[in-house]
Amino acid sequence: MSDPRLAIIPGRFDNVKRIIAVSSGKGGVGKSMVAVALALSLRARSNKVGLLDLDFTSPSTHVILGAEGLYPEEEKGITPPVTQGLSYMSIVHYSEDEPVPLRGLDASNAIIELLAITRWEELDYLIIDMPPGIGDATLDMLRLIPRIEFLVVTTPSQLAYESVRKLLVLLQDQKIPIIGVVENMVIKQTDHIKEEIHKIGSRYLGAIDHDASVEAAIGHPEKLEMTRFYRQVEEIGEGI
Amino acid sequence: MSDPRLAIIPGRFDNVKRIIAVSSGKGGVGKSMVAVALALSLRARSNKVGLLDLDFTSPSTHVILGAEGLYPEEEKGITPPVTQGLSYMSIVHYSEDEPVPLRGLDASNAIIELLAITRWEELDYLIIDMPPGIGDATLDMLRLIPRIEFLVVTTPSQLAYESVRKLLVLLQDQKIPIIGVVENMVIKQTDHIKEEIHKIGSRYLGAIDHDASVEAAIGHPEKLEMTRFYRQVEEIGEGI
Amino acid sequence: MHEWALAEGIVKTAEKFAEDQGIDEITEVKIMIGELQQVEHEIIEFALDQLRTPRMKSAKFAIETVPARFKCRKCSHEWQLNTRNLDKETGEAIHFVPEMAHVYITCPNCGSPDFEVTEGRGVWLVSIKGRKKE
Amino acid sequence: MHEWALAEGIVKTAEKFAEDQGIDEITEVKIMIGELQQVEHEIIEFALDQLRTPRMKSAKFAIETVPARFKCRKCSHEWQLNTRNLDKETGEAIHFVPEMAHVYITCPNCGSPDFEVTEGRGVWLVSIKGRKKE
Ligand SMILES: Nc1ncnc2c1ncn2[C@@H]1O[C@H](COP(=O)(O)OP(=O)(O)O)[C@@H](O)[C@H]1O
Ligand SMILES: Nc1ncnc2c1ncn2[C@@H]1O[C@H](COP(=O)(O)OP(=O)(O)O)[C@@H](O)[C@H]1O
Ligand SMILES: [Mg+2]
Ligand SMILES: [Mg+2]
Ligand SMILES: [Mg+2]
Ligand SMILES: [Mg+2]
Ligand code: NI
Ligand code: NI
Ligand SMILES: [Zn+2]
Ligand SMILES: [Zn+2]
Repeated sequence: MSDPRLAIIPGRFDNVKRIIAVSSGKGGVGKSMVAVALALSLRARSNKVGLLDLDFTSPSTHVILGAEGLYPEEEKGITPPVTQGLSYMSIVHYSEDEPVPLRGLDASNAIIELLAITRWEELDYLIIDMPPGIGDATLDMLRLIPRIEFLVVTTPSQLAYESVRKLLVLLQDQKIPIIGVVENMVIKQTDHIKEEIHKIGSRYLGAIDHDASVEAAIGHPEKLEMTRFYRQVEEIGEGI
Repeated sequence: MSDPRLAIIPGRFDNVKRIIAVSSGKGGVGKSMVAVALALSLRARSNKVGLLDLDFTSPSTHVILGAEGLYPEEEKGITPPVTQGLSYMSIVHYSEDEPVPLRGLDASNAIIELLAITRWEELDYLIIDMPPGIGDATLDMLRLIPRIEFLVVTTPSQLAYESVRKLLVLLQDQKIPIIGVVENMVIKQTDHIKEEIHKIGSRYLGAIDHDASVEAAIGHPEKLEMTRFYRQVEEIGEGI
Repeated sequence: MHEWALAEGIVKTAEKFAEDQGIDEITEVKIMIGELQQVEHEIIEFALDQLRTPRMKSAKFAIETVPARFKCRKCSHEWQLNTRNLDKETGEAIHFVPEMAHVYITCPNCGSPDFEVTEGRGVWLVSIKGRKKE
Repeated sequence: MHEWALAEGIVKTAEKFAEDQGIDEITEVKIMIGELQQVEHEIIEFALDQLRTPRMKSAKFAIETVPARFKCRKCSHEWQLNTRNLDKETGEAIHFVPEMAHVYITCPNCGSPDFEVTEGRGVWLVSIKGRKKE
């Protein structure tokens, strides 16, 4: 018996120029916020952008985008609905606001299903919002998406960086392209994380300040675009 | 074929009075910090306390405790090493500081193995630091540990609460005891989260302020015990 | 009709297998459809027919539907599900992503969402038959 | 000797099975030990012997070691591992928690840590034989 989905997944990205996983060993560092702001800001500069939320047991991007009631169209596969100019895929299209208790085995199967049936239109960027840790979603990206690149998010905290370091080591060992590391929620600028990143031979993409105005912008992309947070992500986006 | 480990797991907790999973739908809300401070403060009031880190792909408690080079003893199973007066089990005893790329299936298997072979001494409390989301570790606790209780951590952010709400709904549906919800990293006190928690019929255990002094205390439990954060966790611990 | 996408997977996998094995003409492709996903025979058959490669121009597609069976990881209860009884929205979600079963279905014995789909999930290529030209 | 803990699981599971099936005397307990975990026959046998319940006082413990086999999820390469070649620390970690293999071992073909242990993991109760008193 052979799983016929695996054969078609690589071809599903033939129209996509760059595939960027926004990832971190750690939860709560701002992956989802960065992924959404990055997708919106790339879109604002006339790129065609897709956004794929792979954090199945704790999806966030629909909340940040204020996107509700979206449903993919069915046509030789499924076509992601468009919101804020982004081709947008998330498990919440199907789970609505119910809890999604999935073991990794099932999450992996669901990821494979979504990757196999989703037909992305021509895209300059597909931004993938990843779950934290080094589990099924990360390992599936490494084995299934040949051209994947990682944009890694940390905070200044030692606790975050310790998990991020492990992710970076794994990606380096596996020879996966790492665009670089973003330091998010910086309150007092220091060079500590930058130096650590350079020490292990990775690229430091820049710092994003802790921005208290971000919370009120959740669910309101037009407000998000007015924040310092957004402008800083935009700037980082220009350098990738 | 039958997995002989499952038969012995319940008995491994015969000596443990209360088993408390510190959990959240969301990452980065302070589960690990709360779990460690809770364990230390219960210990300080003459309780016998164990701490079990089940966040295998992103373990943090050993960093917070500054615990290095611990190794369990082998004696009709394994005996957790003691640090800071806590009986302490973590996968880092075996993985050291290497990345731990585990699919859920393997993480679950490793959890079952650890639960089956670990002999906890007599304990008043076993505090379990959980990974984020609703995946293998959470589902394994629900099926394997009959007396488990959940202490759920959120932040004031809408993004955190949305994931926490889903976890609470799941636990309520499954009739699992929920001690209550802690609101961590509060910068400006409001009643918003408290009201949401009450609305779904759960208990609000209290707010913990955002405390900038916490970062410098990571790795130094004696410093952690001097922080406001610790005192606030201690107070919450008195009410559980 | 997202069945088209799944059919593409089958045709591509069968084609690759035939190529690797040096099979010049595929005579039969055996396919298993899990009932959980509620994929119709006719729809998948239509898609397969449209997607035939030259190598499989006279191949028979033998499609078998396998009932959906579940086993609870918590209480070990086993059960079967008549997917016709699902409400429309739930059925649709599971049609696209079978794992959504864990969102909408619980063990009828203990109420747990922690069950295994032991049979009847997804679309699988079971086997292919063919001949080599001499 | 953490093997004791695993032996407890075997004895408890066998005992429960016998009780459920109304078996009064267990004559044989068949056990499979995965080589990955490097559990010694003698040690587990000693523990089992110490832990015998009255019902299994004359039971034979038939222990079979199964070689550790792996299959890479990335490149599909399959291989076998001689656990004797692991360094001491790595061997110890895997002895206690076999999944630590993913920390220390990678696919010899493509270097991925994303592999399945297809055989030879853990300790399993394969079957028991026994008699009922009339
Ligand atoms: N630069 C920032 N300033 C202030 N708050 C932030 C910033 N980045 C993220 N946040 C907040 O931090 C929390 C975690 O962000 P999120 O994107 O959900 O992280 P992750 O996806 O890594 O779990 C959210 O409440 C979010 O609003
Ligand atoms: N009350 C608090 N005040 C300030 N920082 C905190 C507080 N609680 C947690 N943190 C910090 O927030 C980050 C996430 O905490 P952590 O315990 O690792 O969360 P989780 O275990 O939920 O992922 C860490 O950098 C930690 O130091
Ligand atoms: Mg996120
Ligand atoms: Mg943690
Ligand atoms: Mg509904
Ligand atoms: Mg070592
Ligand atoms: Ni369809
Ligand atoms: Ni041992
Ligand atoms: Zn059940
Ligand atoms: Zn390989």
